[in-house]
Amino acid sequence: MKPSSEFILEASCIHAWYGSSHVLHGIDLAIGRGETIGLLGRNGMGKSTLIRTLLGHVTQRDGRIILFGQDTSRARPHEVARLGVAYVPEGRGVFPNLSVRENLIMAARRGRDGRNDWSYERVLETFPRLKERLSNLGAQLSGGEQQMLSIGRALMTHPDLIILDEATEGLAPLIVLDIWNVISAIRASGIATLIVDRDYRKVLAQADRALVLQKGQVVLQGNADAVAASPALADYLGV
Amino acid sequence: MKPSEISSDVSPEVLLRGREITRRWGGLLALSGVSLDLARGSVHAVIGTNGAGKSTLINILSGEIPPSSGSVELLGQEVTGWTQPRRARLGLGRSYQRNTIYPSFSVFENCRLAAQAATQRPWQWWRSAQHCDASLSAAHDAASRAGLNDLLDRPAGLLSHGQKRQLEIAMCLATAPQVLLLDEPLAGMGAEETERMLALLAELKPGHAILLVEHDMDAVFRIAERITVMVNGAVIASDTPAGIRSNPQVQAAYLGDH
Amino acid sequence: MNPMNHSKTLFVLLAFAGLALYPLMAGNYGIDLVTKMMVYAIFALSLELLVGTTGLICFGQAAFFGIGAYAAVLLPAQTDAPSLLWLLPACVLAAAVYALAVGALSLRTKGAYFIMVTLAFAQMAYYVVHDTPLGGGTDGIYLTLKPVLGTLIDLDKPLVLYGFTLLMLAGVFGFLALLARSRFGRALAGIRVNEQRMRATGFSTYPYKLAAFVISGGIAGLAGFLFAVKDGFVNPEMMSWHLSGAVLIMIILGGLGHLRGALIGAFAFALLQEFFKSEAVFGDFARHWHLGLGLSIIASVVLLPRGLVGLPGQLRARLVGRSNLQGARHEAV
Amino acid sequence: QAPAKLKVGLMLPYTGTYASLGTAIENGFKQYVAEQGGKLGGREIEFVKVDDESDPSKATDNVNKLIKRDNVDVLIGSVHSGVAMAMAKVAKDTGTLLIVPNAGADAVTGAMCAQNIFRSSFSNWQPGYAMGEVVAKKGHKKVVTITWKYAAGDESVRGFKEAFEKGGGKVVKELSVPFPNVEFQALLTEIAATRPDAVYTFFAGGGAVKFVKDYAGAGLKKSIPLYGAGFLTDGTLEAQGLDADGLLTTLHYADALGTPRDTSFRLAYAKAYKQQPDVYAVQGYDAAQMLGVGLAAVKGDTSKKAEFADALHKAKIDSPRGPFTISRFNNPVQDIYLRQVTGKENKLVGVASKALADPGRGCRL
Amino acid sequence: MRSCLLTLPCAFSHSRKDEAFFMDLSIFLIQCLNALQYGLLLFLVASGLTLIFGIMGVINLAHGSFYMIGAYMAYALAPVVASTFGGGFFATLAVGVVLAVLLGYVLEWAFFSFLYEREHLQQVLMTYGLILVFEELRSLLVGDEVHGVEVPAFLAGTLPLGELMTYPVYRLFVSGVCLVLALGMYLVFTRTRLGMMIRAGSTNREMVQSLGIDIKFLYRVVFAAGLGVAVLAGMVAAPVSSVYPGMGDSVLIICFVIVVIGGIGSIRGALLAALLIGFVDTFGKVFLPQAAGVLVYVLMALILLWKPDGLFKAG
Ligand SMILES: Nc1ncnc2c1ncn2[C@@H]1O[C@H](COP(=O)(O)OP(=O)(O)OP(=O)(O)O)[C@@H](O)[C@H]1O
Ligand SMILES: Nc1ncnc2c1ncn2[C@@H]1O[C@H](COP(=O)(O)OP(=O)(O)OP(=O)(O)O)[C@@H](O)[C@H]1O
Ligand SMILES: [Mg+2]
Ligand SMILES: [Mg+2]
Repeated sequence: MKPSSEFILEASCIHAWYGSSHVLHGIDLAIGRGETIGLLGRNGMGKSTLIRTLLGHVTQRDGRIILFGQDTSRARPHEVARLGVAYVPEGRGVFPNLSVRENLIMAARRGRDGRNDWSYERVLETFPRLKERLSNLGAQLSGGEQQMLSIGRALMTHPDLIILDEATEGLAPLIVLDIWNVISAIRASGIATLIVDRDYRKVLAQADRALVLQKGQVVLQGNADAVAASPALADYLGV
Repeated sequence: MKPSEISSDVSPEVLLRGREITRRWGGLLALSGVSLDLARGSVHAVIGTNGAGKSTLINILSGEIPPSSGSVELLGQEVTGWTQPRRARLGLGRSYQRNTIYPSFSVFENCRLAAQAATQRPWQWWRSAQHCDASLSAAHDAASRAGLNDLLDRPAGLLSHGQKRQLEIAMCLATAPQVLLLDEPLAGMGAEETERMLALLAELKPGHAILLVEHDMDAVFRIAERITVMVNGAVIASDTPAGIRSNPQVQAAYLGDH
Repeated sequence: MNPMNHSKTLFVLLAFAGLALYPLMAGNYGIDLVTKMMVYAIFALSLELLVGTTGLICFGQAAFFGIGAYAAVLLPAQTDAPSLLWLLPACVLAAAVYALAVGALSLRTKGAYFIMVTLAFAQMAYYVVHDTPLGGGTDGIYLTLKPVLGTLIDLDKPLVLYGFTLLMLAGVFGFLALLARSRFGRALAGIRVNEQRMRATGFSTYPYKLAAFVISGGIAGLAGFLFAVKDGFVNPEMMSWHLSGAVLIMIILGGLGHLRGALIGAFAFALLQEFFKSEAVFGDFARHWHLGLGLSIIASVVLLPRGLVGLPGQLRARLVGRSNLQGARHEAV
Repeated sequence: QAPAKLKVGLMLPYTGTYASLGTAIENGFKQYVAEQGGKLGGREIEFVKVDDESDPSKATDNVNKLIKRDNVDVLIGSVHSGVAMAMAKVAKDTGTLLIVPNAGADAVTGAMCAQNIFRSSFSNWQPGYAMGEVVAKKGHKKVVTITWKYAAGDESVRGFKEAFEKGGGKVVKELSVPFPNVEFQALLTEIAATRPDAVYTFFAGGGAVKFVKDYAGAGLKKSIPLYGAGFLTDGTLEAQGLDADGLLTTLHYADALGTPRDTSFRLAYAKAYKQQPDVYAVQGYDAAQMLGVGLAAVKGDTSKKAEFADALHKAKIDSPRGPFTISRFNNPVQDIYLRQVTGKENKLVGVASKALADPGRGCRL
Repeated sequence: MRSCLLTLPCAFSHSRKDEAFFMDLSIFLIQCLNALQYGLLLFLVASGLTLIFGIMGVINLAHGSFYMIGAYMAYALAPVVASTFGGGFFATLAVGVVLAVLLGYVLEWAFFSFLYEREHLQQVLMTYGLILVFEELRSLLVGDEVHGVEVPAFLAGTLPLGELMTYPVYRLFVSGVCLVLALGMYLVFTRTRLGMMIRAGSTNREMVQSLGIDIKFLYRVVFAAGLGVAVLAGMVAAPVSSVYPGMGDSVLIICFVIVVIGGIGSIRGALLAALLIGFVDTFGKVFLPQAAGVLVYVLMALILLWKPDGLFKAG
């Protein structure tokens, strides 16, 4: 293990509950600077819950979360986000009553180190489809367009860690390709990523390390290659 | 007629037919003159770039929104002016790209209510809905086909995203439609569920006409008999999977290196 | 059946048994008061069918109530005591017919727009009786002869009226309870939760909603009829939005989505008013009873997220430990 | 042993628009009772109060509360006409003695009249009729009326029209504003366009304040004289400020009548309640007087209704407003004063109509 | 007047009627001015609700009470401000608005912050409770009398209008305030990122937070601003409307009507709706006095049946 100072996020012994149901059972997770982590598991195993817990959205939680050296175990979601975490949620989270342009610029900000490379123009270049729909409301977009918007919006906050929960859902193969390229580019620029995606092969190919969740517990983890090679993987993913 | 004969028929029975469907959103031409036939016993995939108009097409075929022009024919009847519920009762089922479930009901009740559409009897106000065996068994059947057997009592709103996607399909099946319009049924599903869903589609294929909108090309090429490719509201190709795979135009516009 | 359901049924049975026995120990005024509360309970039940079950927030329910009441006064000839046999159905029908017209139009809109359109139609009815001599204008008119049925049932007698109202309340409650379990009721619930999906699976939702609207209007008309008979006096204020609002408050206070909620809400609202208005308790400060009522309503919102019906569940959760509110908010059917 | 206490049920508005009126009536009533040493007709008085909220749809319940729960012997109320109508109905049915200390609905002592229903205030018709005579005498020919579209306004205008047209004038336009709307600008313009000789109006409370201010603001006060039923300037003068100065209104009371009776009443009231009495206080006071007269005649036995009524019909009530009698329809036969606003007071100008009696239309007594 | 309005050209063909026609025309123009001014006043009164209900999505029945609080502040604060700050109309307004914003901040914190996650109708119950409490506190603190509020001296004049009438300058001032407010609100909500965040918050609070925005604080501030605007409206309108018990109740419904007809969340829509109601009400009273009370509701029903999402869909 690398010394802890190199981790931008360290979470240990994370538990989470929805009401009385105990969903996460003591998960440890660490993300290094510029590292890409894959999070795998079947439907309903707790991937999104883990993410939402790290972000502070699940209030019934337990465990310790250190983000960029600060203890965010009990922090509120906006405080976590302000530290430099961007989130592309499953189901997109586009604001239906805001236009595409407004969705993009409403929360845009410079990175903590003053980065401003994901400008409005660059996002529109990356997703030309959005450019044609600038004045449409979020609710009027097609599913894929919403997904692009959600990713673009996240990029415009210039995070140090970006969390993508099923970010390629509903995107055309060519665009998916673009997204993976963007992820590579992000990684190259030193931004860490946490990826959940149904295309586990792609995830394992992109990620440095990977975790596999089963019923709220980490059942397999390690370098992406090792995980990919593990015979148990197929079992855990049900393939 | 035996099922095997249906699939080998040279001119299969067309269950749903869309003719020259056009739809405008303000200045945007979301669909321009799209025609397609859905035959019993086949899976017809519609693929295309984001915003090509696939969901809009499903919305028009199912009666959710009216077309700007064009016509729809269902089971041999002209249904362009029909409402969505009326089309559904005739045998058309659809799923949504964005989850459209009853979050506060249990998973089972979600399915049961969908199944109830076939036997509505609203005037029988004194009989409990739970006493309608037809809808109960249809609901059980649909839920287990979609792999939700362990979650029947869970409020649907508390499901994970993938589980909701499964429920979405289950509700579509529960109405026992002859024509299925599935809008990205595999999106959000894990590898295991994807396999299950493909098996389910294969199982449903005989006797049903299925329109499949999907971005998962592996799945599409595995299961579809015919593929229509749309770009910016227009059909650029409609062919067998092999033909589509080798179509350079499609590769450039949509598939990339797939 | 799970024990929860048993305790619900038990509660309702006990409540009705209590109401049936109540006259044995109450005086004239008590009977009057509880008759009024039962009328409000019927009225609240009618709105619960729309708001709690179908998800249609109607802000014009007082119009149907008022039409039922005005019909009870205007329809009979003033010379003979009218027969209950035709007057009651006629009043219900009058309200239902107006509900049909209002519903047919206003169901084209949704959400807050629906709220306001129903308000608009109620205000139209209000101004018809307020500004025209039809119903005696702002001064209102009297019901001189109370309806009878044979010689046995004479609604002029408070005790008979009490019994009759109780019967009607039980009938409405039973009817709505059956309705809620039926396929019709389930379809209404489905419409509340997700109308789009209902349509996609093959329910023509408009006729369903319209039917619910008409039934609700009719029941409100029944409540109005009973109110007019009880008071022997009707006034345009019976159709004002204040009353529509008050009945909405009752069912929210009681807890939406449960018939018991409407019942409890109507009684609780009236009892709270009685309590804070009581000079015996508050002395001269009783004239500021709005303050007490307002504060207790606020307290109920803060403490009872699911209304008064949710109280036992909350207490149970408190006893069991970790509160399960999040899960409990969803009705698992 | 002393006879049982007499229970008086006060059903008045204690919340909402008319709350201050309710309080004044109660104060007036209690003042008279206190002056009599807490006894009327030999019986000690006990009060029970109910807030009627000025809501007619709750009125029957509220009356029943007093009659059935508290077993009151006498009902006093209320301000709002619709509420009073509901009270009258119950009083008529149950035979409980009712004295209305404000509500002017003509029907209370008209179509709805009964042996046991009295009024200590006025009928809407009375001030209107009196003003009709005044305006006609002033030589105005063309008058526009404006009021809220509700029964009280209509009745007041009807009274005015009756007298004014009898006196040779003509009501050329009857304008009305939906109750309780207070946007008058459109109708003020309409008045300016019609150019009548004068305007007659019936508004009360917040509406009266706003109407008087708007009338002045629109500049009409300078060119077209405004006359009104007295409530236009009663309890509202402080709020109306200078805009009310000079207005002529008719009512059965004025601020400084200067009679010894009135002066002593006002002094006592101001001392007891730390505020100046108004017409509502007088009406409450007189309701108590009427009750006292009747009770004295029946020796405290409220069941003797005929004797009670008889005594009142014969009596002369020594009111601060000046003495008045009770018509056979149980409404006061009283002088209606013409008052003029000067320096935030309704100063007496003269008697507009002497011993004016409501015709009691529709009453079968 | 009626006949000539309906057949305007007739006036030109009969030259001897010219004088009457111009008289009618001037009256007609004055009525238009009345309608315009009333419409603007209505918008002013509804503006706080446009924020709290239209944009934040809180069903706020207590809006009338906030307005009432404003009017009573205009009445009760003026002498206090006069003695401490040396008075002045604008000083009173400023003090009132500051107090209102503080009150709004506290109210949101105490009574609303936990309601967003609940069923929407709970807000109805909460705000209903608040109406009762505010009305009763008013009665306890200030009493039940009707009061007038003086127009500040420098706005007290009148302008001549037509031959008989004059027009109070203060009414024009009120209209001016309304226009400034409408423009300001419009710009803030459509042109600034703050406005975008607030609108976004009404549909998806979790996502707004995920973007690093403290939605709780933001909504507390907007609620406070909404209350500030409502109170400002009450204070500005007080000299025109006077101050009386139950005044909040009387404006509540019309405010909802305005916000809803205009299209919930649209400031342009609310302004248009208010003007429309101003015209319908003004001319309704003149031409259709029998039905004047119901006209607004007929108008609302017609508009919503024609456009089920109001005149301007939010956006
Ligand atoms: N709001 C909630 N309340 C209660 N239970 C929930 C809630 N959300 C999710 N769950 C349950 O928690 C478990 C984990 O859900 P989670 O969304 O984390 O799964 P996931 O791994 O992201 O699945 P998917 O791949 O389908 O998105 C599931 O069994 C789900 O049913
Ligand atoms: N209500 C609407 N108003 C305006 N434009 C709309 C509306 N609904 C859809 N559109 C536009 O119509 C186009 C087609 O949308 P549609 O949802 O059919 O695309 P799609 O092919 O399903 O795309 P995806 O694969 O991304 O789901 C899109 O560009 C979308 O923005
Ligand atoms: Mg997930
Ligand atoms: Mg789509």
